[in-house]
Amino acid sequence: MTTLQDPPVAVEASAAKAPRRFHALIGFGLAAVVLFALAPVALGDFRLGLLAKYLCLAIVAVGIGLAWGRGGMLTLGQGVFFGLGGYAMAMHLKLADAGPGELPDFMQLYGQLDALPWWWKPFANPAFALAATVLLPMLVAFLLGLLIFRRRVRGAYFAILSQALCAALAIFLIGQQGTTGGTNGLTDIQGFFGYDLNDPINRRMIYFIVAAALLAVLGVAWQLMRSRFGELLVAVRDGEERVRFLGYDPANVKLVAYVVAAGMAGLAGALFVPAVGIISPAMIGVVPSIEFVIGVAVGGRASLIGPALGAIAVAWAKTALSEKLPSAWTYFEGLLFILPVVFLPGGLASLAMYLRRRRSTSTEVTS
Amino acid sequence: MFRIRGRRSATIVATVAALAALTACGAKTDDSSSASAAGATIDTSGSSIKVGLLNSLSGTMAISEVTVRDSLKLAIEEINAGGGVLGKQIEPVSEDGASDWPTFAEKSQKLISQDKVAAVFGCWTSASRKAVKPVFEKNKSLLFYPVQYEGLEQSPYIFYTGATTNQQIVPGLDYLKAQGKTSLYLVGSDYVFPRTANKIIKAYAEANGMKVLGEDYAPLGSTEFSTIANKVKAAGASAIFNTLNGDSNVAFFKEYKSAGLTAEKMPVVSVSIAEEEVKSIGTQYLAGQLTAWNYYQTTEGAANEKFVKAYKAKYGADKPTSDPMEAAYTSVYLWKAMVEKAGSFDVEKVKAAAAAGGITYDAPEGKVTVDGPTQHIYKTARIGKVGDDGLIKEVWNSGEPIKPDPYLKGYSWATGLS
Amino acid sequence: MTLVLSQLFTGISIGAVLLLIALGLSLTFGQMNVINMAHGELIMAGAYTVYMLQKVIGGAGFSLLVALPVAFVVAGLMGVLIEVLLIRRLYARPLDTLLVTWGVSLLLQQAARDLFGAPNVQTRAPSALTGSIHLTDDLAISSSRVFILALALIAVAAVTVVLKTTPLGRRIRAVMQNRDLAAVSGLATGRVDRLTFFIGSGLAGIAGVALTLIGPIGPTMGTNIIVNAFLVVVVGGIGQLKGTVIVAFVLGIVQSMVEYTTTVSVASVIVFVVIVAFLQWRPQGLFTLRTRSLA
Amino acid sequence: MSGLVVRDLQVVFDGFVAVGGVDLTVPSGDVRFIIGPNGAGKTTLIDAITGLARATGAVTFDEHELLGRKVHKIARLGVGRTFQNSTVFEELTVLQNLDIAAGWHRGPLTLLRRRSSVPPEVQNALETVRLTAVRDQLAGTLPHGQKQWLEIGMLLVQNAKLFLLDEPVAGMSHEERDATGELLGELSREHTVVVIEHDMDFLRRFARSVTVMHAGKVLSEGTVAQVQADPKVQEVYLGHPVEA
Repeated sequence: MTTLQDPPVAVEASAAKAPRRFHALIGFGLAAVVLFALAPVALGDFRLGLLAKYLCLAIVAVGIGLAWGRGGMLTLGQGVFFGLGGYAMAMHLKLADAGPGELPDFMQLYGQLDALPWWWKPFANPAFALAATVLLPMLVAFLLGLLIFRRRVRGAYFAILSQALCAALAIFLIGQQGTTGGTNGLTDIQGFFGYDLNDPINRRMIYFIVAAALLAVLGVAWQLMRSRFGELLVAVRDGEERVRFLGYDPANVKLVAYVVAAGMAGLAGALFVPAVGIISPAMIGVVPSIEFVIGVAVGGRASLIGPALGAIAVAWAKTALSEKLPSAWTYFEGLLFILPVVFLPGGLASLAMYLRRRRSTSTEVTS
Repeated sequence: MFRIRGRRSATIVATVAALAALTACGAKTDDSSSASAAGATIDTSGSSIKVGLLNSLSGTMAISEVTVRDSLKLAIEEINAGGGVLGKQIEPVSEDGASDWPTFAEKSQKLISQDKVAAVFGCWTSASRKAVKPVFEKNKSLLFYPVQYEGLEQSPYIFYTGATTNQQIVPGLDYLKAQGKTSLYLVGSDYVFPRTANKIIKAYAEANGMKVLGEDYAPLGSTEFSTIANKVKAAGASAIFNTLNGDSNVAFFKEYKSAGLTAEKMPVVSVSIAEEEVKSIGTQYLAGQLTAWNYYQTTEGAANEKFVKAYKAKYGADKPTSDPMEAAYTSVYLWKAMVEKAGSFDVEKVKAAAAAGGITYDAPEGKVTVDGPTQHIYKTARIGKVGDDGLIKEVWNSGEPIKPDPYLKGYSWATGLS
Repeated sequence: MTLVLSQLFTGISIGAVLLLIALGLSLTFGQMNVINMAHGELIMAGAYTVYMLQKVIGGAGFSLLVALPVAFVVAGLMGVLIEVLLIRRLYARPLDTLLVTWGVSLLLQQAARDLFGAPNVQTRAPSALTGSIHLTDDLAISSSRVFILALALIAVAAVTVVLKTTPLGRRIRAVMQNRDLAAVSGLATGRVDRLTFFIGSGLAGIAGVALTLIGPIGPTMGTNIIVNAFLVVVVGGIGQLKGTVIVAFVLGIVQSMVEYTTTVSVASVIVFVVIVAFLQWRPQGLFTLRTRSLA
Repeated sequence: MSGLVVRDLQVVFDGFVAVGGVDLTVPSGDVRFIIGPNGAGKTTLIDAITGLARATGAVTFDEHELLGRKVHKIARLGVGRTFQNSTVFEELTVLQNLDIAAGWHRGPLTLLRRRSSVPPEVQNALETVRLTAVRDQLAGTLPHGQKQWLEIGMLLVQNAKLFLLDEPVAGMSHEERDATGELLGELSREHTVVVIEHDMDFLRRFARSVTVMHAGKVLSEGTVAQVQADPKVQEVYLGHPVEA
């Protein structure tokens, strides 16, 4: 273990490091206790359902933290991957609800189709649909990333392009009402792989699945951040050209982070469907995609747990504030974009780190 | 541990099995709120009864939905002043749907399970209604939906107090046909209502010897209409049927006028432009154009005079009243009538009272009657013309309230549409 | 043939609107590398200026003319305020500027809602700008679009003259090409930044005035158009006015042609694909300034 | 032949000829200094060799043609460079910087694991560039001289055979310069070193051969003494303290 020999000054270095194994284990244990024991006991069905939704957003945030905080790619297009994952899951659940050989309800209503469109058919297979929720977004991210990163489109260009992709996909989905449900999206989902979603106990089960997924995603992100790849990713963020002169192709490094983030967003979208019961183009467009980013900025873009906590906190604040003062929420949201980014670019996580550093220096002085 | 419905999937069971140990501590079967599966609990303990108002107070739909919320509040105040319902004052709980469909679902769940409301009034877009429909059905709770819509729906837990297609679109087409219009151009926003409406219009046109020369959809919020205006002009139809929504109408009518089209040469029948929208588009662009609704601020009758007067007194003399506002206002009174007939706030009893028939109300739009089987209401169709003063004057009406027919079963040309 | 011509003009006029919106961006984003997502709300401010002036002055035509300079100043000052309060702190972090100005755009939207009400407001257009001009019997072009095209071209000409011939323009270009060097050679880069931002934002105000002729005036009018405007600048190439001009018109024509033959929703996807394909060929946009910097 | 061979190299930016037909031969083991006034094309020459600037002509290193290859492919052939402004990864530690520089050939599995021990070549480099004591400090907190050494250390672990150093001692103290100069001498035993430098004193002490560039062309070439005696060089440097 190199950590034992670290001189005291190493505290400085923690900005670019993932939490140490010991801290991380405590953290994961704590999170597991909160998510699996405290929350289900303390919250009623309704609030627990809301929490499940927040946790889905947190999963997206972990991916954005990786791509943006560590990789410097401000992706304003995570809604696309969230949507792909969500639609893949919802398509399967709609088919399962309809029963073998039957068309989903909205197709009969609006599409006047006699047969299932060919691209719906594979989603009847549960294994295919489950795999697609994660792999489909990753594939799209891979192809797009290949085109974009290879040509060194980056920074603001990348952000704007990813935003334009959202707008285009949302408009396209809306236009295909007969086969995608249009603006309505896919709604009224009754069952989840045989479990009745109307049953509160099964809804609790969904919550536990989402919570477990969040922990798993955090685990993946932790391993990526502490690995050599994580260090390389930071290097690419801070000096893409310099990395090139070291013999790496930064496009590949970025591509991996981008694809992983897309997979996480896809997973989140897939879980969002049973947790909330709907997926619609409204979750894909420009506005929700940029809203995914606030939580990350507030929580601390480059930290492991910051984006997830930030996303949960912002989503909770949105629910709480918009219940009381709807128009105040928009002002508050505007300020959330402005104040942390301008005055606390490291987010809440950097505040925690600052406090820890102060404590550690003060103990040094006293001892 | 879990209640299984239908076949199971091996993969998920495996995943879940791993979680089962963890869930055991959380998912208590005697959890108090799990009783909701049996039906919504309504809190009738106090001296007041809660109802939910679910409208977008922020986001793109706020423009329209705030006016609906205002008229719902007006109706509640009036009822409370008159002694309430079954001796209880109505206590409205207002929630913001934020123009976001999942939020609508979330808030309706909150109104039902946290606030334990007796009924919820609201929603505007079809998308938001589709999003909340499973929530109300699952919890066996009531929603009153006050906006004209595309039909093809009949939820046992929704009362539809706006027009369905045969009370608005079909009369609009009848009017055009009677005026000797032989060809149509269809312009709409890209969402469920215009697409479904246009499908009905095309079927109608085919059966009635009218030609549909073109059909165009603009994304919601789109404000670039020069190409569509060009297409419309080139097609040379004798009328335009307009199902555009919100902002798009402003851009469309400006472009329409720029293209040199006029209400005399190629009139536009709009089904989503009410008094409030006329105000924001401007009579410069709209005067002389047609609308199809069931109510206008100018509709004659004592009930409407009272409604308009009360509304303007509460919210300002410059605030117009419109069809969805009137339907919302009416929906509260209809709910009151049903509850009083049932003698209970219990959802199933209220539904039974409505199903037994005979629930009527002298609404501002005229007498309306709840149709038990469909849970829609009988409404009089009215075609109006936009005047220079920004108000809409009725030029034709159906004479008597039309029986709601959400699936257009009574129209032979409509077979195969649903 | 008439159809193709009239569609071509439609494309040019869509391009003119895009150009007018993107022109301010090509200064603030193109020259200063600041992504101002609140640009759309500055356009909104310009449009509300027309609304307010019509309330005060009356007369549709006269108030529109007065609105042009007033909106330029109003939007310009708002832009300077944003620059001074926020953007100045973020020149080293362009991506953060994007998020912060998005926050500003939310604040401005809600402020507009609280000040003017959530519904759209109406303005009257002068009667000369509501009809169309007949070129032949069946080829007519709308007069408001001609007005916007003229306005856009005048604005481009004015910006070009300012950039190429005035001392201010030379300073702007100097700061853009090498901020550190310009600062070392005694240029007050802060003042140059503020002036550039004033002009860029002021152009948004002018675009807002023009938009009252063809679209709705409401709190959300800015958000709908801003994404495409940014694409125009990106594809046109940073720091190059001619790129913005050419791309705005080409995109307008492509959009109108595709939209005419297919649907709006297909057109938006096709335009996106075309742009990604284009960036494969020229990742830095149509025109680039070659510099020897590592970035 | 081994070493760096440049033939008729031309770089043109938007009509401006930055490098106009340069021929240059640096045999392996040489410590070659390239000098010249500002704008002579020195950095552009290195940019062209390393693939950053597009150029015509021919550049080979150890028989491999470099022109037309991508930057990272050229780096993999053993061509390493530093920049005028230090470009270490400031948010990473010294150790992490070196570890990354040592690792382009690592496979995905190694990359996705945590570094379990300090690789020997990194340990050696740490000692060579005298940074062992600050191994776990963030590179951004290092003083300027140490950053430059870190850059050189990164070239070492990168396994570069050709070192292209752009003003490595600018801003260094006297002691640091001396140490750097000695380091260059050590390096030349196994590497070919090309240094762009303005500091004449440093040049006189540590250069083995010198190329003088002016206006995109090679003006003179030879040992320090030969170049100093060249009248063309004196003309270009008129007013500059070449003789001092």
